[in-house]
Amino acid sequence: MSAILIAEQVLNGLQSGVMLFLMAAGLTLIFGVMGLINLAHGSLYMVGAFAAAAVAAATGSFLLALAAALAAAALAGAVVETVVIRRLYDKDHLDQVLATFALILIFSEGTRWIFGSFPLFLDIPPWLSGPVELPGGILYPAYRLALIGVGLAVALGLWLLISRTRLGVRIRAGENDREMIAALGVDISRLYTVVFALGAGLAGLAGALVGAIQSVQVGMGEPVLILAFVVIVIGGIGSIRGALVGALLVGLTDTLGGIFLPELFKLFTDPSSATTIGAALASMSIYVLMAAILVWKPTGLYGARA
Amino acid sequence: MSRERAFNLAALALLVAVPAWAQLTGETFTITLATRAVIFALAATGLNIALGLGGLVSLGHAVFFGIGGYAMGILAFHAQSYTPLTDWPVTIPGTKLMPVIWLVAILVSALAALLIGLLALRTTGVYFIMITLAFGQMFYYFAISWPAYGGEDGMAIYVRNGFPGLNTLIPIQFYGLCLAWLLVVLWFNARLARSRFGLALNAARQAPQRVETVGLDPVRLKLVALVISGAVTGLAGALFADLNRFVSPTMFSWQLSGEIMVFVIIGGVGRLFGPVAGACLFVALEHLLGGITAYWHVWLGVLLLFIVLFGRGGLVGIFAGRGAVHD
Amino acid sequence: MRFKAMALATVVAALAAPVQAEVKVGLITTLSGGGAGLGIDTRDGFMLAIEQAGRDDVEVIVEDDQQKPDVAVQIADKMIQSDKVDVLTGIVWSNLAMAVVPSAVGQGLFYLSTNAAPAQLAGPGCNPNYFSVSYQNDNLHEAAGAYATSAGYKTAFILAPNYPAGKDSLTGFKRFFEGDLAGEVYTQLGQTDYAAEIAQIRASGADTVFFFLPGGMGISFLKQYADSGLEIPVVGPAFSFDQGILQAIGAAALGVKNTSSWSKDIDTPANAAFVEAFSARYDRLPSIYAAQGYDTANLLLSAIDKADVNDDAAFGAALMEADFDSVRGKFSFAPNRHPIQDIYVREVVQEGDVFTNKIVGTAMTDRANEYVDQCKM
Amino acid sequence: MTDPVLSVEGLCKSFGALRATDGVTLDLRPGEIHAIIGPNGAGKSTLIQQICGGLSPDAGRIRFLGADVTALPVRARARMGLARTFQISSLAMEDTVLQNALLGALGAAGRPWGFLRPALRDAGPRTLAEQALERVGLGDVAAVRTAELSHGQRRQLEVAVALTLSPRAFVMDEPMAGLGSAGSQQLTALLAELKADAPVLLVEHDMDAVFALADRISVLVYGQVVMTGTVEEVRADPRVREAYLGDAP
Repeated sequence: MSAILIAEQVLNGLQSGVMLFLMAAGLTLIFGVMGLINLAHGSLYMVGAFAAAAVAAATGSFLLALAAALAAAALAGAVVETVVIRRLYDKDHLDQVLATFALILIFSEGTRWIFGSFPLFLDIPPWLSGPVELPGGILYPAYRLALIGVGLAVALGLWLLISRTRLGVRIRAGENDREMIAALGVDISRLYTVVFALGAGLAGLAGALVGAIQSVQVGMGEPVLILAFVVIVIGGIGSIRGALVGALLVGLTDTLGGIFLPELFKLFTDPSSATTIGAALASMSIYVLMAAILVWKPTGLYGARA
Repeated sequence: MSRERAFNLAALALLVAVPAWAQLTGETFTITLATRAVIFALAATGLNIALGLGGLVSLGHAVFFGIGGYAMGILAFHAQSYTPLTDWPVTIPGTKLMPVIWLVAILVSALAALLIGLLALRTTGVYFIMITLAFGQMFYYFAISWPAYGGEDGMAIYVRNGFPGLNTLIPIQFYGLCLAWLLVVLWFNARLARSRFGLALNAARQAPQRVETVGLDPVRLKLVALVISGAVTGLAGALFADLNRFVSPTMFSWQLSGEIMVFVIIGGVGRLFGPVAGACLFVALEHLLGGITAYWHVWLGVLLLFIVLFGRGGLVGIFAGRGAVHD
Repeated sequence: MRFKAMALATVVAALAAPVQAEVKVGLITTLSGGGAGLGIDTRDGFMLAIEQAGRDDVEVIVEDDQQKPDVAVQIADKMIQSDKVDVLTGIVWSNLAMAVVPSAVGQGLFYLSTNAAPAQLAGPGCNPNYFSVSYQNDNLHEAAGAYATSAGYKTAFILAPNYPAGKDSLTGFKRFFEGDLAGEVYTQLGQTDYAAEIAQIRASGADTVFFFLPGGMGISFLKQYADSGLEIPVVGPAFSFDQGILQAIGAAALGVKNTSSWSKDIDTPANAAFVEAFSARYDRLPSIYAAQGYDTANLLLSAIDKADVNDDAAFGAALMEADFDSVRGKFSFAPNRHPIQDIYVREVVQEGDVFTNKIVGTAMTDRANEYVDQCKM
Repeated sequence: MTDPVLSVEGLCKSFGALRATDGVTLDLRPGEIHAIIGPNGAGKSTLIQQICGGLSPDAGRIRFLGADVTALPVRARARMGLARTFQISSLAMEDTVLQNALLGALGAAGRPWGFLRPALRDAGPRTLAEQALERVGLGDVAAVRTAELSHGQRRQLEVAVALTLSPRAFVMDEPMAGLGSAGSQQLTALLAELKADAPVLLVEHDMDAVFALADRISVLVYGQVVMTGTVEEVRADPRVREAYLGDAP
């Protein structure tokens, strides 16, 4: 196995990691500030992808499509927060799980009702299509490089937002002490709506960005949602830094496990069963990673509280 | 609480009367539906032990359901193909006998619950929810990609397994078996809730600190609850596989975990007959709404939202009022 | 949901059918969830044929299996026990078929497959009451292997999801591919990102790439493959180039070769009439699932005209005659009740705004299947 | 002098830069009520947590009944007879008063692993629970749901649960908190009787109660014990007046 191939696979792991981060950041933020577990986060990812596909089909502009994805998901998030989610803050996790599970049902079948059962078309823009040559002779798709860039930029932006802005101060206050921010005279319910919409917007953006190289279809959000859960469990719930580290760990494990485990088994057995066994174990590798980290640190890498 | 008792008796009467009526009028399919409802009720009753008594929000109970299903599938597969499970160190043949299958399903799912519990119970709250969900996915992907027992395709068992003295192929007789199991487990559950263990577990859910300061280990209590809970749900999985004469990895899917939880919540958490009411309502809705619109999940979602937001206590709560869970 | 073929019973039908028992057909297919597009096409193709026949002695009951095996089993139970259907049909997915078919034919019903045709049901598990009107699952993959050989490719990189149908597909390809393998990879079922596999393909030095990734997986793979800058030609079975999903792949699929037992440009009057009628009735182009549904309904109607559905032997024999005008042109049954037919090579082209397929050759002629000898009826 | 039941030597615990417990040494002797007082933030709760096993100290040792229990978990110390009551009532609110008391009795008996026999039919633990309830004056409300009890009654129930453990020492975290004057007088009387059962380590804000009950008092300020002495000594000590009563001239 050549060094170029390994380098390329590391880039792939990085790329899938930063996209996972966009999902996980919203989830972990919403949990950190409002104490809410949101299963419907994957639905917002789907909303973003569908909005992007619809706008791209109508206007032909990828940037407009991204903006639409962000806006539609954030709007959907704000509406859902106002109508349903805010009634759940006082309830226990069980009710939150059930209500957001109900939201998945409504979002999924509702989307199918509106857009039909066939996957939609969403393509990468011409100015980002095709591969570019990196130092060392690696040919790598420009769009995936752009995804890595966008993901890291969002991570940086989130860090700045939380550490440098007034909204960030309120978010941090909300994570630490809810009564305190009420005492500071912050309109809590508005803060919550804003945070939820922010998380939703990030999910929608991820949906649109990833949708351009994948299939835009109903149910696309749930597999990502579960991966994002694994990410924030690994990183520590409520920690943005944990989400970033966890996302990169999961992205790299998933990608590299799928490549190297079959190769590893080829040392012991014939190629055909090696690929089968390797692939079977690779599909479980991130869960094994999660279990291992939890044995070591039950509240995740950067988690402060359960 | 007499109103809850009246509700329970009414539910019991329906569980007996509806299939009896269906048998008399030749509506065989209604019996099949009722069997499905009873099996789901059994699975949800299992979850209710962990959830209602122990406060363990497990979003991975399909693991046990699936393990129970595969216990049946694997044993029956070896029996119908006349191949042993293993030749070493001793030859273990497959079987088509329900009592043996049940025992294996119960033991294996209990063991899985023990292992999952040892890891997952290191955490609490929202971590626990997500970890159980992730374990579910792990089993799901394993079942799909492990080639020995059908992978994604699952396994068809051509003839339903047997029970001495009964013809399980006749729907009403199989229904009787499932109902008997449900009643046994409900009885056990009722006793459990009042037993020393039930008392301690209940306290461990409400005030874990307190349990510890009287010298008990809340984690160990919850672990035992999870094992019992997993065993019951595993038994339900074996029955479900026999109902369909088929097992597949969808029995491990996280949507199924969600649905099992939905049964408990629609019916009423911690209520003895909550899971029964919830499972029956779900199966009825699936049958009736599914016949009207292909988008019935939307309406199921809306109903679920209403119950969570406005109807604390589920169906049992609506009919019987709030009131003490234990009396 | 119930459709009753309305229109008048035609004089021809009345004359041709001495025994006029009403036939009840249960159509179980996927109408909700991610795979709904395939089931909807199956249903629409099937119902189009029933409507065109315009007979009132056939009642079709349609139910949604949600792509869940246990739901499919439950619906089958209902149709058998409660609706008392004579014939079942419509299942798209092999795993659902394996859950329903053995038990249904075991109870004496007829099952006509509009799509799924797993090896188990073609070999030792074959049954006189089970007919596959579509193909045997291996066929299109075998054709891809045969095509790759005839096109002169020496080394192939092959990939499929890690589940039984995926393994069957690679086995089918290898059965007719005479070159060497540059790589063989099983991906995760439902995988959406193929960057890692594409990197392996790039490093493998293969002449051609064969892939079997149905549904959304194929869309993702093709889009990412096109963007990777790789120029190695790709071939696959028709499932990833179906009318329903080609629009979602877009230009990324242009020029890709795929193997299919049907194409909308098969030049027969029956096919032209079908494509026109389907487009007019549903306002979209038919897919292979629609074509197979349509053929299945016509086969069923032809047999109803000849024999009583309650007489298993006679009805089975009537089906075996395959006395209907297939949209695929030549069509007959092998002894194990799977089709003997030509498998075509198609290329993805653009016609105006619409992406579709054009036949560019025939990969296999009069292909039956590998399991005929294993079937002992 | 007899050996102390419970002793703490050089206990330290820091949270980041904050030294919540800074070299605390004190002991609890048979038959006494030893009160710990100190201003808010003096580290009383942190100290109690370490004594009972909820927090592990950075340095120092805790001995109970002659054994080093520093590394033992909460439940092991509880089984040895270290009975704790909480500042904020920690009871199973949905359960009845009797069930709560019974929980303590089950814990004391060691084995909660009965799955079929109703817990209320276990004569031994039940008698123990009922006696404890009688003793704190809750015999009449045994069948009432705990959530329906008054604040003062919940305090009494906390004590009853502690009693079922056949304690060798009580550790009480502000039992008077939130009680009216009638309530505190009643509880004060109860605590005065308790020291006949086992010595009491009492953290309390209510000075009337402390001065009425305590045999010795330790004053905790900024994680350190400023002084330990009798009620009179503490009342008279200027350092205490300065540190604790603050504004005194």
